[in-house]
Amino acid sequence: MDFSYSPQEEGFRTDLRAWLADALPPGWGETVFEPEDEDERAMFRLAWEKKLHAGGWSGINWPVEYGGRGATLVERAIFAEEMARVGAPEGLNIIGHNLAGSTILRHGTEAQKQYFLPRILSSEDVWCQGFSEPNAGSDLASVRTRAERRGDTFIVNGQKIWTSFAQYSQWCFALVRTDPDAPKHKGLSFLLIDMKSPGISIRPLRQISGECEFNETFFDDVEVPVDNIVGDINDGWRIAMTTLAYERGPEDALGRQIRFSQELEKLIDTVAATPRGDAMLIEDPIVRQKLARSVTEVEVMRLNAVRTFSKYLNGDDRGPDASVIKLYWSHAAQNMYEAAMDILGPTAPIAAPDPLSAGGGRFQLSYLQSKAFTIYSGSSEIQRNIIGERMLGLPR
Amino acid sequence: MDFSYSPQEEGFRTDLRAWLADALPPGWGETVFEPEDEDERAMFRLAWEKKLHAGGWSGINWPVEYGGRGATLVERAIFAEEMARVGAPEGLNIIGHNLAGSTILRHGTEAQKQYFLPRILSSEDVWCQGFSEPNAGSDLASVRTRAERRGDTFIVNGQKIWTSFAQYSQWCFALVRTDPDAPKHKGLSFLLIDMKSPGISIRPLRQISGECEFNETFFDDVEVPVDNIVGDINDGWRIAMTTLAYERGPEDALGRQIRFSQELEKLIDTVAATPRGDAMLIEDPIVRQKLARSVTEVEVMRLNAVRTFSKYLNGDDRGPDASVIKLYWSHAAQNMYEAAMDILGPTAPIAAPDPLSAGGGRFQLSYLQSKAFTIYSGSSEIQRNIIGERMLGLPR
Amino acid sequence: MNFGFNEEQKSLGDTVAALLADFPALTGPDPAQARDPAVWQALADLGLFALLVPEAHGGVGLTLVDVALAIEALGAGLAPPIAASTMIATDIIVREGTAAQQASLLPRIATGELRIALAMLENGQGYDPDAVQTVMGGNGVTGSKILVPDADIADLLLVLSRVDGGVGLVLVARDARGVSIRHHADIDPSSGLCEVTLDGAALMDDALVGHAGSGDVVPRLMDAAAIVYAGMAMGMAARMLDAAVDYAKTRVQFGQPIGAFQSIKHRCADMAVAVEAGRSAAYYAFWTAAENDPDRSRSASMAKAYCGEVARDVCNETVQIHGGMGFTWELGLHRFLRRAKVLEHGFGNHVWHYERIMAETLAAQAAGDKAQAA
Amino acid sequence: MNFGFNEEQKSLGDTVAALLADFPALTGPDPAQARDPAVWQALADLGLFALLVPEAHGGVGLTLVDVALAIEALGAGLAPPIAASTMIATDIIVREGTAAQQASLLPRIATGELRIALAMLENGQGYDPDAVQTVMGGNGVTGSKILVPDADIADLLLVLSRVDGGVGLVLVARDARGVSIRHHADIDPSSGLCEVTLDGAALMDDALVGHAGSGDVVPRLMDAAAIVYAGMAMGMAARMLDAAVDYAKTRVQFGQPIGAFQSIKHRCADMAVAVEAGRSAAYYAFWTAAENDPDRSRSASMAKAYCGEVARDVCNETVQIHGGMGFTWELGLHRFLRRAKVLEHGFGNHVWHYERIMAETLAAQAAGDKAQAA
Repeated sequence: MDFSYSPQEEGFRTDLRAWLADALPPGWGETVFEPEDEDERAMFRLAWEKKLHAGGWSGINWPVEYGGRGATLVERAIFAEEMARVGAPEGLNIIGHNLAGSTILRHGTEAQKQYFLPRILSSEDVWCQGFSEPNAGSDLASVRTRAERRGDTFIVNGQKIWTSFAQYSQWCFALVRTDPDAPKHKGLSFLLIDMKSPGISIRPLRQISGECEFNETFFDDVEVPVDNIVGDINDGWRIAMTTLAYERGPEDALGRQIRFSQELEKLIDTVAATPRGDAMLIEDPIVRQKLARSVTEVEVMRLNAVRTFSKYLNGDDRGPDASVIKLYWSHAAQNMYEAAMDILGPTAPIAAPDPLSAGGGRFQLSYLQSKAFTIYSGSSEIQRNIIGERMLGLPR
Repeated sequence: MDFSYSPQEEGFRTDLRAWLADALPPGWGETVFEPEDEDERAMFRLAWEKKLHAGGWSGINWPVEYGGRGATLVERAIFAEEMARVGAPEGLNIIGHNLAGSTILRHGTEAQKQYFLPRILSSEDVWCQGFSEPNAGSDLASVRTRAERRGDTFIVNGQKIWTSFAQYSQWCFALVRTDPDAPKHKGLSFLLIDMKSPGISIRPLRQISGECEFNETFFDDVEVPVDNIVGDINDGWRIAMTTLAYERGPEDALGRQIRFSQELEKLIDTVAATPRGDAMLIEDPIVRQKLARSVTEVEVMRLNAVRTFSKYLNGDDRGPDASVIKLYWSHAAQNMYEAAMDILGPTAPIAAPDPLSAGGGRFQLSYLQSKAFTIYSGSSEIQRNIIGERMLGLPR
Repeated sequence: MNFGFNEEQKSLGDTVAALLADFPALTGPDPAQARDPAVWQALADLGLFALLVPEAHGGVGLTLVDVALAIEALGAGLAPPIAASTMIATDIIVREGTAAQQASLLPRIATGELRIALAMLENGQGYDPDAVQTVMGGNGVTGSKILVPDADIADLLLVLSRVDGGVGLVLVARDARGVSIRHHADIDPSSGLCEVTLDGAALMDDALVGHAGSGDVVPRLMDAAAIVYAGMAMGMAARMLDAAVDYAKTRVQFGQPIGAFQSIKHRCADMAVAVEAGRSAAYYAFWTAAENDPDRSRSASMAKAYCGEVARDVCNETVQIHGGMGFTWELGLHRFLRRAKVLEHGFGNHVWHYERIMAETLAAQAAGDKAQAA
Repeated sequence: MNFGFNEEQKSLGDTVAALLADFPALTGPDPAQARDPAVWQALADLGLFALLVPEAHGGVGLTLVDVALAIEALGAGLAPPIAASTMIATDIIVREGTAAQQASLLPRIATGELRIALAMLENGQGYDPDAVQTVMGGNGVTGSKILVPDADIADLLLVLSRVDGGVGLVLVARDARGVSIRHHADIDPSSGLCEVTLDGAALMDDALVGHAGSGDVVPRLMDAAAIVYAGMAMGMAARMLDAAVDYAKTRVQFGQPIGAFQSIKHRCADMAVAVEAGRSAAYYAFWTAAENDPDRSRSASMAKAYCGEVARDVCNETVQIHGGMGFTWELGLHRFLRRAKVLEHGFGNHVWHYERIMAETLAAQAAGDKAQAA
């Protein structure tokens, strides 16, 4: 066991820091921020992602032959750490990188890898995810979107929901029913769908924070070439499970952890600067207990992710451990924002841009957003089923 | 809504106080206590119960014709309050009074009422409860103890578990299988069994606190007259549900609440008298939060019971509200003892009779005992099923 | 002793609930669209604001316990906070106002003519009313109040202020000289939370509420407000529980209603227990306030602390049980999350009230020991 | 960077677990029957006490991270506390002892000849080592220590004491003049908790542990002990989780194993997550202690606070999942409840450590801000 970094790993970090110092706009995070407008922000993030790619910082641990850097999982973790350290913008094509790319890399044909992977890394293709449907949420295997084969083409009809960033996407990977007569897990296929195809329409779906990150996406006689299937026909459930393991896995968790850790640091700074009567709020022993509990939980998020990275490095398969990671971080983060609201009382309700809002009013929005953590990417109930059945071997 | 007492109710209280002042041994609760030895304590409690009966304080709200006092439910609540106020000994025949008596009163024949009820009130007959079996715990309806009818007699064979106080009991009410071919809830009967019958043997069962309150009870060709059935043959499940509603109901909860409330008061006194460095432990804001939470929860226990009493007074039937009461008090009491151990740290592990134990070392034993609260009288899981299905109407 | 509501009390709750249901925007998805001034008039026409006013002043002469279910309904229906604020202020004026104040204000309150907002909190202070910095002096009231619900639509402000070295309540007309009002940006735009700046704000005639020498006016306000907020929190929690149970009965996944799964069923059961427990705490507190029972402050704090936690937990769980639908804007569950945060932090959060419970408990225990020793 | 254990480290854990399993009374129902002196000798024969001793002194020269899984096994097997105490003392003597102490003590520790008990807490004080009242003076050590595990079977006592105006650690032979020992009545008789009264207790030669001028000896002891206790807590928690899962697979009610019911399945899943999370915290802390990393104290406190809570919760849930069997004496789950309480309150409970985490975090954040400003 060793938590220290090798000279090569430290070198990677140094190079990245140097590059970032040049690449970020002057005053970034202090006087210069992301655009407020949702669309402008999306374009800003896309531009940043393309800049990373141009600098050679896209696909850190992907093979060089598909446009990646060929580095290690540890270097990927360092990358996430450094990006967060400087508060770098998020990417727009996270689903492309983490899910579409990882799935194609594992299960795609050579032709698919050659075509799609470089275009993901360059963010020429932004991706969205077509899994959930109105009646297939936790029960994902009950998707009804049909794909009927006609010659060299699938004809896709149906409706997907929670398709994040669909409005900016060139491609969508979707779980569709190709055999309506088979048992529900057995009749599914995993298709790659060009979002420019005729018959696709998108309706934005507002979430409780007021933002429109999600969409409903409708497919009306959409034609998809049969070459755009990943894996065999009717073997889509197995492919989708790979996607989900990446969605819930340590790469995703580590990136989030660093942002939560920054938010927590900001919270502590805010509390330290908040007067409460004759003293400062940070001196309140009850407040300190709550903060320390979150400090611990956020650190444990990181350690969980790093331990799981180590298992993969040491050759273990990706399995239900991704559910352990996701169940942990989602609840710990909710606890943190709930604690933030508790601690900031009585002014907890005051939000940005009110001059009296604590910490620039970021915590109210994050608090509301955090309610989705335990629902998306598989609800906590589903994660507990997976852990109970697949990790602990309890009966169905 | 009115929480104040009528003059008649206040009169009842005054009479009871006067009687108690005479009846309790001088120095009770200060220099005079219950015997330490389990058997001696049982006999002490029995004697106390008989004294209460002789004084006319047994069966407060039972009809006068069966030896009761014919008072109201509110007076019964006052009785519980006053008994607890002076820290009166518990009775030995609680199961007789609360469960056997209440069930016979509701479902028994006139002959059963006339025979059994006065003997319960006088504690001539102490009762135990033969419901659970090794393989019928939460799933009570799967009891296997058989009762075969031969003429005017049932022949009972099987094993019961958790039969509290069986060693002191003259009678046992038992749920037994009279039709092995019927669906499991439909083949049960409710029998009253004389514990002197040949073929009954008892084995004490030690619990985690080290005490032996419980037993296993074995029935080997035990003969029970058919007259000793309550309700019809194969209608025992319905009868048993009445028993359980009383076991979990407000009478039981109120008696417990008053003891928890006394323990909590003792805890607060102990904390107030405990130095912690240069200050007193009671000045610690974190300790105060925990104590106040328990103060609130213990008060809510009382209010829940009184609200439910009021529903019954106003004519509502006993239903799943008993499960609400039981689920609440059992967890609140566990929380209180867990908080006590937390608060008393670092000396929390020191128990009676160590001179350094806090509050006379009572909290460690109570802490261990409290683990059973959420298991006996129907586990929390069972109570949640009942509330979910019978109160909220959720599907099975 | 009877811990049940009578038919009149129940019917009052049902009537308020039915009235609010006629204004669907109140609980609609957009909090900015939820402030319909017609609601106030409808409640006034119903006679809600006359209930606590004594008959001698043109009211019905009821007590807080009589309106407990009506207040639950205000919570459940996400009614404009000014309704609750006015009722709390009515209680204070009835209990503590001078004869002149009662004569001049109560008849106008009864008809719905006067909306009264409660201006308590200040920036940089905690919840403790004794920490207030706003001062009433010869030239009016000076200070800055934050998080005043519906201040912008109020007629009067009841302002917590230092008065003659103590702390008291002062009446200020919203349109008086020296009063300026600014909307907060906040988590619940439907609560109309405002910052109120008082710069030598002109006092009403006979502005100081509280009989000379009565030290109970501020504690009574804190208690009445805590109890009313606890009642509203329970109304919200009960409504969210119903929503969760209804959804669990109808939403099918894995071939059955999700309410058949223990993970959902047991959580609903725990919520039901919490709602019953919270109601026990709240109803008892309503009764102690109506009777001015010695246990009033302790029970008010128990209700506020406990019910705030229950409402928070139930709102969170209800979102979770609704899955993806739970965090859509359109379904509007977020309206309850938002409002619950406002109620939770109004008039003391659970930490402040638990501390107060402890102080009250220790005082009672000491008094009991003393009585026993005597 | 690699956060996995190597084969040697894993095998050490397995070996200790297998050895302890040969002594079924250790985890049997009766805590009074669980103190078998043969266990110490068996662990010594295995070489456990040589592991942390440097090779120069006859040991193996491993660090705390190497023995992390062995310590988990000590926890899971309810080993006599003197084993862990001696290993903690070994760490301190190796890190902070004088050359003379190392030369005289370490070889005898390595062979299992010396059992060392840790005498820290005092009545009326909290967990804070700086609050200690026991004093080392010219005529020996005077004070009273409580809750010293296995003091009665120790050869040496490592005593927290005021020394020259500061706080330090002093070695006292158990059979020295002025030492008297009394068994506590306590929740876990298998822990051998004792009150140790020091009445001018005679010091060993060279009794003061800690290089002159090193201020780290007491913090290091607190950290090492916190980490070892956290490790043992995780061993217990993992064993209880296994017991719960095994029972859930085999106990049938309502026609199926109870583990098929979500109420049981999901609780097992939550426990599994807690155990993994606790292990993450504990293993990292073992590493920081082995490396004497700047994050040592913070991570030790995180481990102790968090793992103590996990062990408590998992023990409670495991009793609940076992239903009626769970609270029988014979099944012996109470042994884990009892021991967990001793571990939870040894060397600081979660409240004390959370406070320490906050102090460390604020100090680190201030240092970071300073570094960034420079």
